[in-house]
Amino acid sequence: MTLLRARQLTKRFGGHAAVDRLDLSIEAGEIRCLIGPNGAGKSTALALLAGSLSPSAGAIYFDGSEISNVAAHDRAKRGISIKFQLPSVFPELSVRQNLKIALSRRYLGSELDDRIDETLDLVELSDQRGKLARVLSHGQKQWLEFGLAISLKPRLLLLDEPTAGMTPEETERTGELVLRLNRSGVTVVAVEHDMQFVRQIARTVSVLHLGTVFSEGRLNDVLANEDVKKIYFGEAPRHG
Amino acid sequence: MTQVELIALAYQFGLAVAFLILSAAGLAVIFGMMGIVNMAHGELIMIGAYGTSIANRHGLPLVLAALCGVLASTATGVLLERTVIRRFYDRPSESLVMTWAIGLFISQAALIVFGPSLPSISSPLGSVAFGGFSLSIYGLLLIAFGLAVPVAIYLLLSTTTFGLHARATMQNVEVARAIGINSGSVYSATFALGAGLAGLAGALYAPTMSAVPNMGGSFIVQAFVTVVTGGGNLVYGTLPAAAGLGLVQTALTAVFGNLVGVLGLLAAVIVSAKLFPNGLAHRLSGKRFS
Amino acid sequence: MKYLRATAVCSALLVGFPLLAAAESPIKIGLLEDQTGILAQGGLPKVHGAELAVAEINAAGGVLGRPLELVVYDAQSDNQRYQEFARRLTQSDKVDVLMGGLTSASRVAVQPIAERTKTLYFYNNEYEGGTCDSNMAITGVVPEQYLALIPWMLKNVGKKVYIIAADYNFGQILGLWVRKLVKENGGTLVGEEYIPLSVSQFGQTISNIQAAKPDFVFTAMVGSNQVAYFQQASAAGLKIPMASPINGTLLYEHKQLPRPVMANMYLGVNYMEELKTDENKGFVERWRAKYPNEPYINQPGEDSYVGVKLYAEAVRAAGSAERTAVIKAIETKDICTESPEGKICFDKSTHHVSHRIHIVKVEADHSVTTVQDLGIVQPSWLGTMGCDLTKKAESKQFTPEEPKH
Amino acid sequence: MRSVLRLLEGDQTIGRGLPFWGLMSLLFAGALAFGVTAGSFAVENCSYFLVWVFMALGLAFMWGLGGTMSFGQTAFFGIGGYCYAILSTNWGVESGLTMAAALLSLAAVALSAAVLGYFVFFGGINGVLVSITTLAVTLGLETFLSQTAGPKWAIGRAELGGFNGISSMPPLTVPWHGDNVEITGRSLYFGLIIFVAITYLALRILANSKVGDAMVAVRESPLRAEALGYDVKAILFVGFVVGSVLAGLSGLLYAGWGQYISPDTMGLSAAALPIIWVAVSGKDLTATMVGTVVLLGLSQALAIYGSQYALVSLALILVVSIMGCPKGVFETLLRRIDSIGGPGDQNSKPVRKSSLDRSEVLL
Repeated sequence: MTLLRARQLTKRFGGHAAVDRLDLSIEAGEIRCLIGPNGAGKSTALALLAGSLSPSAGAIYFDGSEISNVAAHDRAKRGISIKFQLPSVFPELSVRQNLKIALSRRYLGSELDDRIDETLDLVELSDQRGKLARVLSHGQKQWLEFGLAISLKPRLLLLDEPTAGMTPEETERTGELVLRLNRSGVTVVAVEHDMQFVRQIARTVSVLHLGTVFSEGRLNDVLANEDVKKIYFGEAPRHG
Repeated sequence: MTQVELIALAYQFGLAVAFLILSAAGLAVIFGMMGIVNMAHGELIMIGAYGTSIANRHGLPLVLAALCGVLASTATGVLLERTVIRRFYDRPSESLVMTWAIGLFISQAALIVFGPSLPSISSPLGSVAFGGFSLSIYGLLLIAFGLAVPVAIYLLLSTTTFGLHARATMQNVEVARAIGINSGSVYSATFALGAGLAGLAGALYAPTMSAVPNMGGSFIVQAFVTVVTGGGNLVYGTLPAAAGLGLVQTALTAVFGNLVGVLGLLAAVIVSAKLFPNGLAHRLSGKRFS
Repeated sequence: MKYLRATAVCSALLVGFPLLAAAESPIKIGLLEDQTGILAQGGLPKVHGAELAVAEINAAGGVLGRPLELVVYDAQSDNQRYQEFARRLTQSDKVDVLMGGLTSASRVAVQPIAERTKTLYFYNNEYEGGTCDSNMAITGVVPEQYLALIPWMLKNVGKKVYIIAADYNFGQILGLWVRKLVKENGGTLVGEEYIPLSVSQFGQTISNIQAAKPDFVFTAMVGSNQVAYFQQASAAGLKIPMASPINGTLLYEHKQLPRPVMANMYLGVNYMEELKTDENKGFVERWRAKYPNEPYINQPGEDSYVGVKLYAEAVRAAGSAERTAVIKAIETKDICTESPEGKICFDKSTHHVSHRIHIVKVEADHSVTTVQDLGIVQPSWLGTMGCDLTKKAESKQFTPEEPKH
Repeated sequence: MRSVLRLLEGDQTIGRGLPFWGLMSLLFAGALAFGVTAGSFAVENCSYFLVWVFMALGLAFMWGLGGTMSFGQTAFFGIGGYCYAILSTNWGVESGLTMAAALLSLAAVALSAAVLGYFVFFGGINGVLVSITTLAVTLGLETFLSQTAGPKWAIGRAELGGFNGISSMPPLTVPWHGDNVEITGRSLYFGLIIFVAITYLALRILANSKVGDAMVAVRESPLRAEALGYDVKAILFVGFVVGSVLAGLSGLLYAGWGQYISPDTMGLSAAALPIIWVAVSGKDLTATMVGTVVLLGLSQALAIYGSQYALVSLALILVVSIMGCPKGVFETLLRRIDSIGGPGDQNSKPVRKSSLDRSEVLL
């Protein structure tokens, strides 16, 4: 079953099209990585899917219905969750309060407390619960944001460079977390530069170039492609 | 409309725009570069006017007296920055309340020290008559300053080392620090510049207004709305915002009178907040300073 | 102990006779004026005026053997403070009479509190007229007195008039008066503008006046922002004669502004420091002896002085400081006082006061010359509107009708 | 009901446990005792301070929680005051409809706040532009109302009165055995004390409810809040309307207290005051409630005893207190009191270990 489909999705800033007639189709249960050189339009594409940007043209379908003009918060309610590139948490609130705000949409009273504790354990921040989010380390912030993003029990999780700034060990554990989430039924779309991480989680990758899908397939096949190598070195041919 | 009336109207428009620009320049520099809304701006203008008036009364010619006014407000700015403001760079709402209290302190202290008013100084340069109308030549000078100030600030920021450092600091403090720019002294200098520009407005308008402790109040609303409408860039923000607001105000005042002019200015602010939610500067330049 | 007693005796000797009056409890006057904030320039001399009057009256033995005592609060140019302190004066300090207020807005803020606490209220200020209130005494000049200036101007200066006035009660109501007087006296109105108090740039107004070419401009500009008009008009080379009941008397623009900005200004006044009458000469000397640093004795200062003197006379006539007795005295007896203007008296039916009106002219060197002494002018308008407090106690505000075209 | 009462304490408000509520009860009892024992002037004067508390609480709610710094509290204060003045003057005290006038005024405030709020928040205005837009609205109202002198500016029997404002309208009354009893003096004071207490507790509950969570989320990170499914615009809108209605409540109570309302309550210097109170006290609800009364009392005391140095001293006190307590004097104080009871329970819960794969539990 196709969970998410983008058709001819376009976003222009002034005259420049950051995303240009992008077609993308994600199956339910899949983990898909979007890779590509800087400026390929990966983050913009993710923002369009999450609804924090509105498209200039094209359409997005989620679970069979069009959501192109659905507001970001309504997409969140339908089950699309995003983890941004720069950790986006509530900086002046404690770690626990961060999660409480996310979880109190669904739970009340003692159940709320239980869910907060569980999520804290899951993202390994139980010891930091009283700290303000802004004093956490970069990696801890990333994990806290993970906690926020999954607290809504999303069906689709969008990750924008989830391991940026992490140590190799943290990256590895993040990969395990993503895989675990995926096993429990969450579809994942991730933008990522770290090929080790991509290899760890993804079965299929899409290479974006100049705002559209340049190539798609298994990671090793894609990386072996001469044209893909060229675009990473900045000398790609324009595709037709 | 006759040619004479057109010239008269253009002159009014120039005066209105110059007033908005000169009122707002100091506020815009501080807001644009430091994100601080300086509520003591009006009082710094008053210090500029008081300095000018007092120096002039002690026999200094007007140009030198105006310089004294600018110096007085700049010195006050430096003092304030050193003692208080620098603790509030990352706390915009506290700095707003803080500068409001400082403004109250300055105006009331002026009342205690100098009494309820100072004798005003006369407008120099006389007037020029044409076709039944006559205009103050000093008004033309004000218009010239209104255009010169943004240009001078633009040159300062685009050609000097200070300007380079200031722009770098504004765009990213951490990076600026990392490459060895002393962001503290950039902020100090910026605040002093803003205070000096406020003083300049006071010095320039001193010969056209009565010098009283609360005179800053007659600038502050216009300054506030111009800066926020335009965003924190003098050339791309304040200048076009002042032109737009000045046009609305002049046209409405000429046709419907002063009340509609005042209300129209405020309405224009609301409309422009809706049309340009990030300020005109953002729309016109895509970035805040360049 | 011995030392203490000695001090007491000494101070009694020093202060002398008036202290004997202190044996009786003082009559308390609650005074509310703006000593700080934007109206301080108008309000500070009012405190001085009241203090001078109280000092003089006490030196002469007080009233009914009782000294006067001032309880003064600074209203900070804030109408909410007027309300707070009017309550404090009436309920906590329990004063015998309330006095003060510069703007009409402050009067309106105090009025209901004076009414509810049954305290007599003296409003000592020039104003736009129209208050017919049994619980009030209004001692300042009103339009039918100071606007005797308009017929004089129409006769002696020219027939074409341009009105510029502050866009609030005082300015608008004066505008109505001037329009009516211009029509009745064969003049023409060539333009009128009402300007919000926040406006400080007058380029458009000046240009409009130049286009309309009036014989004189009637100005009722109020507040420090609007004083800027005169400087800007002068800088633009506008040399048309002006007429005003206020620009010169309240913020003494001719002392503040550089020469010859205020040249050719004609004022209808009951008081200016420069008036060369015998009564005023002594007054200015006594004031300057007590307050040598006073920048100018403005009209509100004199109003405040006269207000206290009139109150003292009313209490004397009533034989008591009790409110109803004082009101009754004002409505039944001839209550007059010697003032810097000469002898002025209460009008029984309206609780307003007669004043001596001068037409004065500000010269190019900003000296002031009297061009005509109109003598005593009665506050007559409220009577023609049907206000007679001797017949019916009431609290009403009258506004002149829009003149019919 | 119990779950609602639980919300009296929470992350969005300072103060919990016996020490805090003991202190608050003492304060409440003290306020009531003061109303019984103090002289009538002192009581009325305190009523005057209490009148302003609603406006300050409203701003603390929308600013402290939601991050919206509105300069427009005075605009709604004025609308509330003027509506009450116009309606009650027209109906007259003998009609017994002053309470209806008060309720209708509140409705008018709510409607105008909704219109402005819709324009601002759904029109995409945010940050400092919200402050400037609301400032423009309050200054526009002041300028307009200042020039409404004369009989042509009248609504029914009520003349707007221009700069002088409207005075001598009836105070609030309640019908009692066919008569209308005025709520003034002590009865007004007790009414205000109880009403402040109710408003305070209700706002605490609201702050710790989902509404409060949502507002804090929006304040801290609109982007993240949206990604969590919060409708940012709607939340800002709701916070703005709630805060503005409270400002309107202050306005109509002020008009009822002094039988007077004038345009300068909407001017620039008046518009800055609520922001000063909240910033100096601290944006917490308790801090603002206590701080507003203390600051009003302080500035009045200075006006009485400080002669010409009153405003200078006030300014100095403000500067020193913000330098000393950037988070607000009373908020800092409250946090001290709060910390006496030991670390908060949200931190003391033992970390539970479970062998389950937590993601399965969670999802």
